[in-house]
Amino acid sequence: MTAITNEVLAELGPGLLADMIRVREFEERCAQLYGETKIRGFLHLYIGEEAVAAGVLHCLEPDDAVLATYREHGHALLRGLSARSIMAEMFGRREGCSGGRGGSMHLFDASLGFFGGNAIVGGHLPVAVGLGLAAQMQKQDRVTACFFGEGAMAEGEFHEAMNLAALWNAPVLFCCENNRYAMGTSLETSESETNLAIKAASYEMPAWTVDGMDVLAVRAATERALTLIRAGGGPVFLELQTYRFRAHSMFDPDKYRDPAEVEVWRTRDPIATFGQALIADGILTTEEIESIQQAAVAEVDDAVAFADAGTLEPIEELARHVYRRVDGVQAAEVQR
Amino acid sequence: MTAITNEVLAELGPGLLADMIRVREFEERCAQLYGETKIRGFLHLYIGEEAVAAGVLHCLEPDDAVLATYREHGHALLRGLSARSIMAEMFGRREGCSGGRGGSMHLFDASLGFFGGNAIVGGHLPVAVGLGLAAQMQKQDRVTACFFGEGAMAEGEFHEAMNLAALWNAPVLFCCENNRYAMGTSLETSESETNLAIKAASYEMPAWTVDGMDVLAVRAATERALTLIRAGGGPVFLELQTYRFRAHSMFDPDKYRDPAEVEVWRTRDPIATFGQALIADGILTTEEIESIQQAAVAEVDDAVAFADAGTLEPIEELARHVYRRVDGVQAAEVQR
Amino acid sequence: MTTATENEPTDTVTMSYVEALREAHREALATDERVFVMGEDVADYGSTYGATRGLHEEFGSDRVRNTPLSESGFVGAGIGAALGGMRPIVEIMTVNFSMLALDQLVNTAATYLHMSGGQCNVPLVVRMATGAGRQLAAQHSHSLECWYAHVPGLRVIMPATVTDARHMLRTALADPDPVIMFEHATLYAAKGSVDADAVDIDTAAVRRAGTDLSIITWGGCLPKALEAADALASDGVQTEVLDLRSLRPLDTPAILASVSKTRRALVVDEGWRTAGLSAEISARIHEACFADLAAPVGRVCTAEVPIPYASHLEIAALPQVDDIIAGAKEVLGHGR
Amino acid sequence: MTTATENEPTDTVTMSYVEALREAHREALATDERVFVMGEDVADYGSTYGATRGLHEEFGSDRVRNTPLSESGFVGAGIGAALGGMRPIVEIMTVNFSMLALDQLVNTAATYLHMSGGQCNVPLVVRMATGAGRQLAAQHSHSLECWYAHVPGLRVIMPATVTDARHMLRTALADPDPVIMFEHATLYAAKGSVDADAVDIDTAAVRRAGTDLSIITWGGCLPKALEAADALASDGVQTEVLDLRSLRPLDTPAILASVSKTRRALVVDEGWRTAGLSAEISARIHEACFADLAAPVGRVCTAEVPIPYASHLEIAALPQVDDIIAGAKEVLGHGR
Ligand SMILES: Cc1ncc(C[n+]2csc(CCOP(=O)(O)OP(=O)(O)O)c2C)c(N)n1
Ligand SMILES: Cc1ncc(C[n+]2csc(CCOP(=O)(O)OP(=O)(O)O)c2C)c(N)n1
Ligand SMILES: [Mg+2]
Ligand SMILES: [Mg+2]
Repeated sequence: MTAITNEVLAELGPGLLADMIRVREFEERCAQLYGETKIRGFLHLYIGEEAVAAGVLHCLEPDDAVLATYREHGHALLRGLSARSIMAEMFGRREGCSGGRGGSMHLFDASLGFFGGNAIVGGHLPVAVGLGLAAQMQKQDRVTACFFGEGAMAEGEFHEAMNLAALWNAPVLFCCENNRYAMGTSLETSESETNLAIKAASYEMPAWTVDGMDVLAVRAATERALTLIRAGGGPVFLELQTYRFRAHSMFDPDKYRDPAEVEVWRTRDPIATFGQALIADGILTTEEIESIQQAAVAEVDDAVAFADAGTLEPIEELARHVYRRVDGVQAAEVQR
Repeated sequence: MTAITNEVLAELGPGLLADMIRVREFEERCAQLYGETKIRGFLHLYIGEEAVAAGVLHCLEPDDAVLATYREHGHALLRGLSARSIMAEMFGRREGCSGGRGGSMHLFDASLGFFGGNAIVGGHLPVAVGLGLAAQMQKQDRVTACFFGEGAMAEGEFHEAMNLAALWNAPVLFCCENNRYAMGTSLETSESETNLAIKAASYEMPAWTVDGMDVLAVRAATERALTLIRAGGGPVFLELQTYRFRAHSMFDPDKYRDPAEVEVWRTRDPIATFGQALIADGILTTEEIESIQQAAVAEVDDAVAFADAGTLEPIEELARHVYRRVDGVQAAEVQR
Repeated sequence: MTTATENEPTDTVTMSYVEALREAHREALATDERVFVMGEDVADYGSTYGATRGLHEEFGSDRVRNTPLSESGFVGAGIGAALGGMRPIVEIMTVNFSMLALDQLVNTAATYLHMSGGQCNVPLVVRMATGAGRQLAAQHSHSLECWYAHVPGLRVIMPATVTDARHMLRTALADPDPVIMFEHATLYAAKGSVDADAVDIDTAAVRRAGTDLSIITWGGCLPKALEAADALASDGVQTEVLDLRSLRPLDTPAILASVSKTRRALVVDEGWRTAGLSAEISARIHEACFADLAAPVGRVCTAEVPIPYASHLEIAALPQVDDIIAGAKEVLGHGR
Repeated sequence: MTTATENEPTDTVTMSYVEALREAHREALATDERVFVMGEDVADYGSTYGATRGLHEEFGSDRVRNTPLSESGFVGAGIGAALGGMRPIVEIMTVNFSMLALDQLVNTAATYLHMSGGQCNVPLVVRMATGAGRQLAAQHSHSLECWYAHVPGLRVIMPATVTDARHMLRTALADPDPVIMFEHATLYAAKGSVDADAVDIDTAAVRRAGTDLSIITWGGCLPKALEAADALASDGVQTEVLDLRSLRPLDTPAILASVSKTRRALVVDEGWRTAGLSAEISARIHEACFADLAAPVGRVCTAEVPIPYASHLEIAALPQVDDIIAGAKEVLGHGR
């Protein structure tokens, strides 16, 4: 665990732990609901990687912007989207955060600066640079945090985005969730340089490697990065070393990893280890953690009930949300 | 000038100088012919950069493959395409090296392993990796030399190609012709890391910086790189620092460079400096250089006459060379 | 699913579409050492849809080669390998990601032969899944076959039956030019009997003979069209169903032969309507059969919206059996 | 070139197409501080075709911003900047390079509003040069407007007159959705008078009224169509020439209004024929006017070959005035 005073830990620890537990509970339920065919399409679970989203998002300000991949339930939830609206989205309900149009891979809440949910690997990195550029040109203090997997780093769009961000000194925090696999492809077969921070540094961008299983380490690194960015230091790259305990998606038979490797990583479960540390430090009791857990379960129960009771958008509205201009016209017509 | 024994210099020097002079003469004439509207389309001159093509191509074996950009007259000529076939190509003649279909930007000679002439910046880098891969899989000793400008390094395709080549240990020599500008965009506005060898090394690829105005330095670096590659060491990246004395293309008013900067680089003209060195070392006389020059002029005169006398492909043949399969059928029909 | 209407083959074996593809790959790898397969997770993972499962074990990781996430890079490498004498089969996971490689396919693969005046053909096969219907939302549900069918220099094929899945790859590999093969994602699990004899993939196939109406379709819409034809038959309408199989070149003679018999045509296309393949087929029929047509050619296409996640909206957006029946009735309702 | 047939504007000034574009940019930059321009060499170089010349000096390098060669990166950055409250005008040098950015335009810009359930619109304007005719050969002569016109979520416009070049940008910037604006490379130098009043870019414009035949065209083919119409007039044929101006959405009412008057239509399209815009327009006319048409809709398109360099072959490949006249005569020759 990263060095931190017990006082600070007492203040931050329970919230961080609760956040990770909320994500875990939410997703365990998603897996179950997928089995029940309540959730459809692709479903990518973040289980095992919760410390990354918890640690980074904890540090952001309300005005900041966030972009993530298809593996973004955790980021959405911790950015402040309600479990209800996320679950309803995955149920295809109009009460969902994207009105049922997006599903698991496309969670959005513009009012919270949560710009999705992108399912093209690497596709949102240039967009993040643009959001950063806008903030810079508008002289706003907003930072854009952009999450992506290590697999995305082989894509040309990663390269172009990193170069642009560095050239323009854009206030972007690049958060590489290095879980060592892109579907079944290991980092070693994906990158000639497996030290990702070195790779990122070749864009003349501050870059460092962080233990992504340690929520406090993630938090500390993010704080440091944000200080640099907000001071006008330009973009920062964090390699967050983590692991997904589950398969890539519900379609993945997960045969490319040695089960022993998975087991080793499981011993570093960010929730279990952090919970134990908080107990050891006398900050939380087993009972308190148990009740955090129960609150999370209740939150998910409520979300499922909400989603189940949700409504379907009428088929007549199919053509909406293709053009804002046209939607506007339609809305105006409705008003008349 | 790079350290080299006088003996070796006496053997190599005149040929290298003659090669550079041939390219220069050829292109000076191209500029003139463009003014006379004999050559049309885009025309990109290599004037000032001749030491790069001369130094690298001098070291290649007949079996090696070469890929270049739209600024490739010099590479084509020094790879062994005749001045006639190149000039005829630019005149749009069927006797041209690409039958008049390609023009200045698309010179080809498959029999010499000269795979073009590509006009999409960065587009041929992945192709070079594939040629390298083929040689590797076929257990052939062939190296693929791929020329491109420093501007191409910002493109995603550069990134993807470098990573693939390094991962696969492909026998490719990446020759970056760093002439400091991509059209009007200077290296500083194009790359966050302006040390291009450092950038390339971040792919775990041997990379070094070479004085591209010194033909012997280019030659020596290429020799070293080829030895590494042929020994199975995988790809190598050379940053060849050079300068174009002319505008980007015939359409470019060339207003973005300080004339003083151009003047400084002109003092390093690779032909003038190397010629002077050969004279100083007693290897060539002024008269001998003069006669090399005259031979080059004669070669170009002959090429222009050839191109002028060339024929036009009949319009009825427009649809050829879209599908080899269909061309084959047509050819078979003709035979009957 | 019916694979042929007349002359039921004598030598058949039943398998799934994806098994048929796998057999085709195995045969290609076993019989031609120039053949290799590359793409994201084609090796130990066996490809997303299973088309290469088991082949990595059989043929090794050189010939069944994983690539990093870099679509432009590895498609370009496929082009280079083809130029270098190999016969690469490149799998792009889905058409949705092929936009990242479009420059290589259109500006390089499709132009090489022409630009080089007939010297450099590119015997490359690119396979990809296409289509919607599995609630994968806007970024994962494209049908962009029409874009590829627009491009001279490319050949585009699409097996809709298990027999075609088994045999088309062989014909594609025999082609000296680039071939794009589309596989509709909803077909992989379809079972059918395989005719052991090779099929000719140049021509369209009549999947059901009829006299009153021609339904022209391909790929994932074929089963729906056949189902609609069955339903129409119970209303006494004898529908001919033509499976195009080749999308470039289009088998115009087969289309016109069918329509001159039935005098009424309906095109069923999962792509968006505007400037899609349905438009081209409609235009060609009108141009050639104007005087004889009893009704304007009808079109059933996907609604012009990004595909929504919610199941009921996705179903509403895509061509369904009922839409085909309604479209057919409209064409039949016209009197002339 | 005629810019309007009826009601010659009272308040006119003569300038070139590229000057008109420049004025439009200047106005946009001066009146809306959210507007900025970015692209390759748009700053001191003033853009390849001169559309931004002088604006860098006037508005600075923040608002007239050079980008490295990274089409996907800076188009994506444009999307992000648009989401962040700016009104970016992104210049892609030519349509030929836009393939590198297609993923951003189609998978991101066109889907954002929909995937987010109507939350995130992308007010982005992307401009690019298109078309052939200058002997730039296969990789630099594409006309891919039809691809963009195929995509729901995008709006596609194309000014063919100096007045439209002057005003369309303003309307594009007022649009809350992504707009692609094509400029035919052969039009930049065209001179014409500018109507000082804003024009409505939603609708097609009748550039010449007539009763016997409707020629439907846009962009670079408009001058040729008008010339053909003049020639036809001397044969006593009164040709109506419709300039589409908006390629998505198509102004179907205007097309049908013209054709129901003339009963004969010819589409002139510089794109390749198969599955291009000409096919869509033909299909729509047949669908709507089937009973009234005197002849099948004709099409004059570019030959389905990569564009060759040699002048005589390029001319033969592209639609020329004579081809239009011949096409018109064929449509007129039909009796019904
Ligand atoms: C451009 C593109 N190519 C391929 C895919 C298919 N795909 C989806 S996720 C994925 C793996 C991505 O791995 P990584 O970036 O490491 O993220 P992780 O899933 O591990 O979080 C692949 C190949 C895609 N969505 N987009
Ligand atoms: C993908 C792409 N984008 C833009 C262009 C237009 N263009 C042609 S050459 C060039 C500059 C390239 O500079 P560099 O790579 O340094 O090569 P140099 O011309 O200096 O030899 C540009 C922008 C292009 N051909 N391809
Ligand atoms: Mg990963
Ligand atoms: Mg350069």
